[in-house]
Amino acid sequence: MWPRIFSLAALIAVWALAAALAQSRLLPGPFVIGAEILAEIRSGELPFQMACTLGRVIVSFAIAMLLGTAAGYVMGRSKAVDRFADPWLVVLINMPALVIIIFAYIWVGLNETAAILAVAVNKLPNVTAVMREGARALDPELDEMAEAFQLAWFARMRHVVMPQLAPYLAASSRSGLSIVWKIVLVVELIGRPNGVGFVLGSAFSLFDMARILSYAISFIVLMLVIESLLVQPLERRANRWRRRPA
Amino acid sequence: MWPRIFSLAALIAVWALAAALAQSRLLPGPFVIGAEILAEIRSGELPFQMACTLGRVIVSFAIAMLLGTAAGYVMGRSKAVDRFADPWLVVLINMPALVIIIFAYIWVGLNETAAILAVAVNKLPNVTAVMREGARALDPELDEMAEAFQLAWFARMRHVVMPQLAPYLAASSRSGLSIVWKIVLVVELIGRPNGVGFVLGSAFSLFDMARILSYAISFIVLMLVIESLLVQPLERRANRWRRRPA
Amino acid sequence: RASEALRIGLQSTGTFAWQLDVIRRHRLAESAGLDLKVSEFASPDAGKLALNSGSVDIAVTDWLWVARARALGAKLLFYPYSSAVGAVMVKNQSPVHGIEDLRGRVLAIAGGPLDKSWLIVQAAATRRGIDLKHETTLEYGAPPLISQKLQQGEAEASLNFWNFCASLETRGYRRIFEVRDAEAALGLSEPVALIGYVFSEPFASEHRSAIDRFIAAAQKANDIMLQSDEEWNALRPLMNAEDDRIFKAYRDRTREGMPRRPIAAEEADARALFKALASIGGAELVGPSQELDPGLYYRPAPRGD
Amino acid sequence: MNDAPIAGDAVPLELRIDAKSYRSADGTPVEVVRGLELRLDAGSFGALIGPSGCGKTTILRIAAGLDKDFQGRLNTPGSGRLGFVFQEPRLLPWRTVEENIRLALPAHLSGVDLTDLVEILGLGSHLARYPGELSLGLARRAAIARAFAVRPDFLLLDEPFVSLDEAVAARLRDELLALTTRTKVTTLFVTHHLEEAIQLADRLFFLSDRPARIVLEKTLPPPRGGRSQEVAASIRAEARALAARPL
Amino acid sequence: MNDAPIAGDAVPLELRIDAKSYRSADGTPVEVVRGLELRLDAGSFGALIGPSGCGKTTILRIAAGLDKDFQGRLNTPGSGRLGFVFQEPRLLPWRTVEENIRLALPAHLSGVDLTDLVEILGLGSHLARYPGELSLGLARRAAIARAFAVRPDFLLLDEPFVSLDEAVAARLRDELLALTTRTKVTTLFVTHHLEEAIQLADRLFFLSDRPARIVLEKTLPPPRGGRSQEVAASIRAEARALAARPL
Ligand SMILES: Nc1ncnc2c1ncn2[C@@H]1O[C@H](COP(=O)(O)OP(=O)(O)OP(=O)(O)O)[C@@H](O)[C@H]1O
Ligand SMILES: Nc1ncnc2c1ncn2[C@@H]1O[C@H](COP(=O)(O)OP(=O)(O)OP(=O)(O)O)[C@@H](O)[C@H]1O
Ligand SMILES: [Mg+2]
Ligand SMILES: [Mg+2]
Repeated sequence: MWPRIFSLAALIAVWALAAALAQSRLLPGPFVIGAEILAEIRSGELPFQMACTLGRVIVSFAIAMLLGTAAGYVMGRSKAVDRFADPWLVVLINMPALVIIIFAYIWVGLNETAAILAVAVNKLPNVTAVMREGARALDPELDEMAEAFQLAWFARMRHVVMPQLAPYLAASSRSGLSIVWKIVLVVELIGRPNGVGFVLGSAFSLFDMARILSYAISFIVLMLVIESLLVQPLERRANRWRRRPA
Repeated sequence: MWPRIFSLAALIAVWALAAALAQSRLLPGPFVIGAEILAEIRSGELPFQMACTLGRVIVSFAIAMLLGTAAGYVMGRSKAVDRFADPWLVVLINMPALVIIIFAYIWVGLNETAAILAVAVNKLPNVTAVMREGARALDPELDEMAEAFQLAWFARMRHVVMPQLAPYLAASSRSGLSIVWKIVLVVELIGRPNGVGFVLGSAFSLFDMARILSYAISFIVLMLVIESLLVQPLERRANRWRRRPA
Repeated sequence: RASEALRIGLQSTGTFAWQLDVIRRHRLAESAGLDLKVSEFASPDAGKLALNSGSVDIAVTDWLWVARARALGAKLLFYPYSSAVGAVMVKNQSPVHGIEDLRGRVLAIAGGPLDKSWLIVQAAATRRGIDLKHETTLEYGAPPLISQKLQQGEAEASLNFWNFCASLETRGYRRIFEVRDAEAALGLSEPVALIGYVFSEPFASEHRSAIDRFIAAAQKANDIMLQSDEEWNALRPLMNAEDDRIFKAYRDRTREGMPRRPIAAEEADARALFKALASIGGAELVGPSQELDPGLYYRPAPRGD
Repeated sequence: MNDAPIAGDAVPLELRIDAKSYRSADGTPVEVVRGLELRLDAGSFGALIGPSGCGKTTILRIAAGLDKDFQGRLNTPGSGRLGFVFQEPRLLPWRTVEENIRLALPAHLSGVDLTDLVEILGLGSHLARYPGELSLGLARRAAIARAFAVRPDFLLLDEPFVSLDEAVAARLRDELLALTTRTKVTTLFVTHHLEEAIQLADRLFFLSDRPARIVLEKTLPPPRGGRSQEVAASIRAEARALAARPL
Repeated sequence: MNDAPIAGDAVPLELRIDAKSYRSADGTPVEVVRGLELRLDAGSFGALIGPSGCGKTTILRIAAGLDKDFQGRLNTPGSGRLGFVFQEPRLLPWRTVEENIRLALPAHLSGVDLTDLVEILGLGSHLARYPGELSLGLARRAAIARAFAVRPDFLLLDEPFVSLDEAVAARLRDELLALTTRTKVTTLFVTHHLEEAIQLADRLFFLSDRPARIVLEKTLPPPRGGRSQEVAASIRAEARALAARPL
């Protein structure tokens, strides 16, 4: 815990120094931002917008991870499926976010469903690409073991497959959560009447850096808290079996 | 090769069908887009804009992969570095793309350096997050072997570490290339006088779906070609040693 | 005399591109001793970024943004470029005929809640006793998307930028309330130019003559565009007009938006507008100051070559 | 063939491999087994003995039904509950020894008491350890425990007792003898250790070098475990003669 | 101690482990070695014999300098070129057998001809194979080839000859004997196979159960390889007595 706090303090110090040197409206220091965040929290604005965004992030993240992992697993395991589905994956993964967002908003409507769908579809192929690599790297010897002892499908997934996919899952959900959040911002910016992205859009057109940064940083702080209190302890538990490097 | 072509044909058929059903300017069919692409190629516009974008994609992808892999490797190997650098990574990975882009453009200037920097900084933490997982999952037994036989640093990297990181590298470069390309679009949209993103931005304000799609699809076709002719044969070579599933 | 370089930021689909094209084709810059270096961008915000990072000398940008930035300490100057504004529009057969009828309907707003036209319409509606913010269902979105949503029937009325309005008009939509009328309702004698040429004070003080010459050249271009229909035929390829009616609408609205009055008169109206906006948008919109900064407008030196 | 039928009602193991080859990474086919026919009565214990790399593991994998890519026919004994001790331990590194054993148990055995088995194998103090924290010998014993714990009716063992000290190995051999006698499980066993095979098996199959086929099949007189010195000596002599003979 | 110095000028292996313990995943410390002192003259061949799981592999890893987390002192012989046959093959799965061997070679040997070595080990036809395509016995032989190929001046072998058939094992033992005699490499060898130890070693170290310490140290009369039946019998008797004695 201490190194984390120390490291964050260092980060803030660097920022404060940069702000002091720049002396510009365009790079507000940590104190300005801190005050702004407090004011926004007190007005209830920030919690409301954050909640809107967070809801979208969670739902679309869950959809993308579930479907993406399933698709990636199947593609990594079956050469036949992979050969057929791979071009679709390449198309989807390289489709610009803007195009997907526009299509979703046009064909589904300017509503929540379209927004969440657009984000999930944007993120899904990335999860698939990562999980496919994971599935390809699965150990055939453990598979044989599971088959010999006739492990049930569920037990096989849980005890044999998932632990092998764990680092890929960790990687794709960590970098994935951040991507989802970034796309949610764009989706909100283009067509939602609330959420952090909506605020950023307005703030951007006014060049209100203090507001932009205070919302961005609030989300980052949230992520830091989730990382420190939830993800990392879980990860440590999941990695207990690894031999510590000498 | 044949399944790929067949699968792509199916994709195009689905698209043509959807376009025929929709009968809308907002969902142009494959023939319209094909004609548009040809026209744009003949006018020299598409090759020029594509070249601009591709240049940015390649440079910032290279920077992000190199630095991100190095950082991820070090963080995955050394607990001490990880403890210190992890909060910075969380901050960077969750910083909205827009914020990074604005800062780069404001503090570096509205120029090529800023654009490439912004993209690289956006992508870098994702690579780091994935490669860190890879480095954490390295086999300590092979490390011991390398140490016992006193393999030189370079040989160790090349023959012991890299092959283990290969699936992570594949995952992060495949999903990474697509992310870089998407961010390049945004960067171009916001502040570059050329490139596909610039065209998309202009086309979006005119709601010129045919133009939007023809540029997006040209890039995707390029990616498909690179995948089929370069990446996948390379990958097959690198994975030759894997036991084929029975 | 050696020509002086002037770096200009331009949004590729904006009308500024048309003006610059006229300047180029009539060699107005060369004859004014200017060498224009134009950078084209796709985003309307690129101009702001470019000014802030010092990558261009002049960009066409929001009046309100400049006012706000000045209030926050940025030394920027503004010179009117266009007063063209949008309108609230509905389908021809719609039962909606005035803003009163908007109550309880879905109104889509291009831009966001801080869009200047939207604020002006809101202020005017409030004076008529209509609280649009609470009596209608609002949708915000990017301008092209909002235009599409009106056409798809998802929104019953929309407030959009003037160029989208011009093209909607030719597709069976009508105006029920012009932002121009709203400005009049707020007591302005004439619409204020809401976008203009923006440059920094230090640059202006060092290159005063270059700016003046540029403004003069732009004025000449405006004159040409006002008088000659031929000229517009030459501009047509740039305009992305699908048919003649849209083309004519674009042309007429552009002409209508060209500011012609002296800066002092402009500033007086601007002051009144700012007050009205400050009263409804608050500090969030206009920044810390409730009064328009008197130094905002750039005043060219009196002509006397 | 002069089979000595042992258990009555259950089906025997019948394995015929006409040909089995792998395709190696560079595309060349590697022929591993050719024309092998192996029959093992239900409840009896067979030992495969052959040179290193001849194809023993391949045969076991085929007998287990893990590798279906061969030409021939397989008929497995019993209801199909399989116990397999692989040549390497093959434990799940992220599960403790106890979890590794319990995971393999069929549903009706899931709550079973493992204490006895674990004590016999000397794993008592290691149940809560992860495989990475075991010595190789301990890991092997965990793998043996797993195969025994499922109460198989078809047991395959691929050199289970290497990497163990003589004392432990002897104890485990006795244990295997007792288990197979008690439960009448059909067992196929790979070893390089002739004494071990003579002690444990009802029937020995000597294999040729790759491609493997059976060069000598030998039924040992009962009782298992208590073979006389003469029997052992005669088999040893035969095996030596076999090794000396050019193939 | 009654050392019989063999080779002259080079330094002996001196290893003192006062204490070595692992911390297991649940945090409990596992003491593996305590108060062990091992000295091996330069050029001589020592064999470690002890029960499964007692700490032999741990001792080898410490002797190799791979595990520095122990209390004690280590003095390694020679210039430090190490050959290590791990208990598992530990080949790089993504490199062929030949690449695996060559990768371990020091720069000055990089172009060396491996044909002889590979022939002796019976790997000739497998050089271009990936480890996943080898049988375990073949993989072990590849690992042995790697350790021999580096021309070590300190050789550690952790049960190198298990999983091999008797014929190959005997050939490899002879080869190891010849190699160590020829190159006078200091060798530390782990085995469960007493006969093997008696054949090969100059000096036997019998270890206790965990935590390991030396319970009996025995110097064998030269020449290696040709020990008389009596010597072997007496050592066997001593070992049996040791196993029977309560610790
Ligand atoms: N990383 C570790 N964490 C905890 N305990 C360990 C670890 N590594 C080894 N041990 C324990 O230390 C003891 C000695 O292990 P070691 O591998 O040295 O035994 P060994 O004598 O080589 O046994 P074998 O003959 O089975 O190979 C074993 O009881 C083992 O469980
Ligand atoms: N996947 C594979 N691809 C190509 N060749 C293979 C493959 N698997 C095994 N082989 C080869 O088949 C032969 C038999 O292998 P197998 O593992 O059955 O031998 P084994 O009799 O068990 O040997 P050991 O006693 O060393 O364990 C070996 O020569 C091996 O190299
Ligand atoms: Mg085998
Ligand atoms: Mg060991």
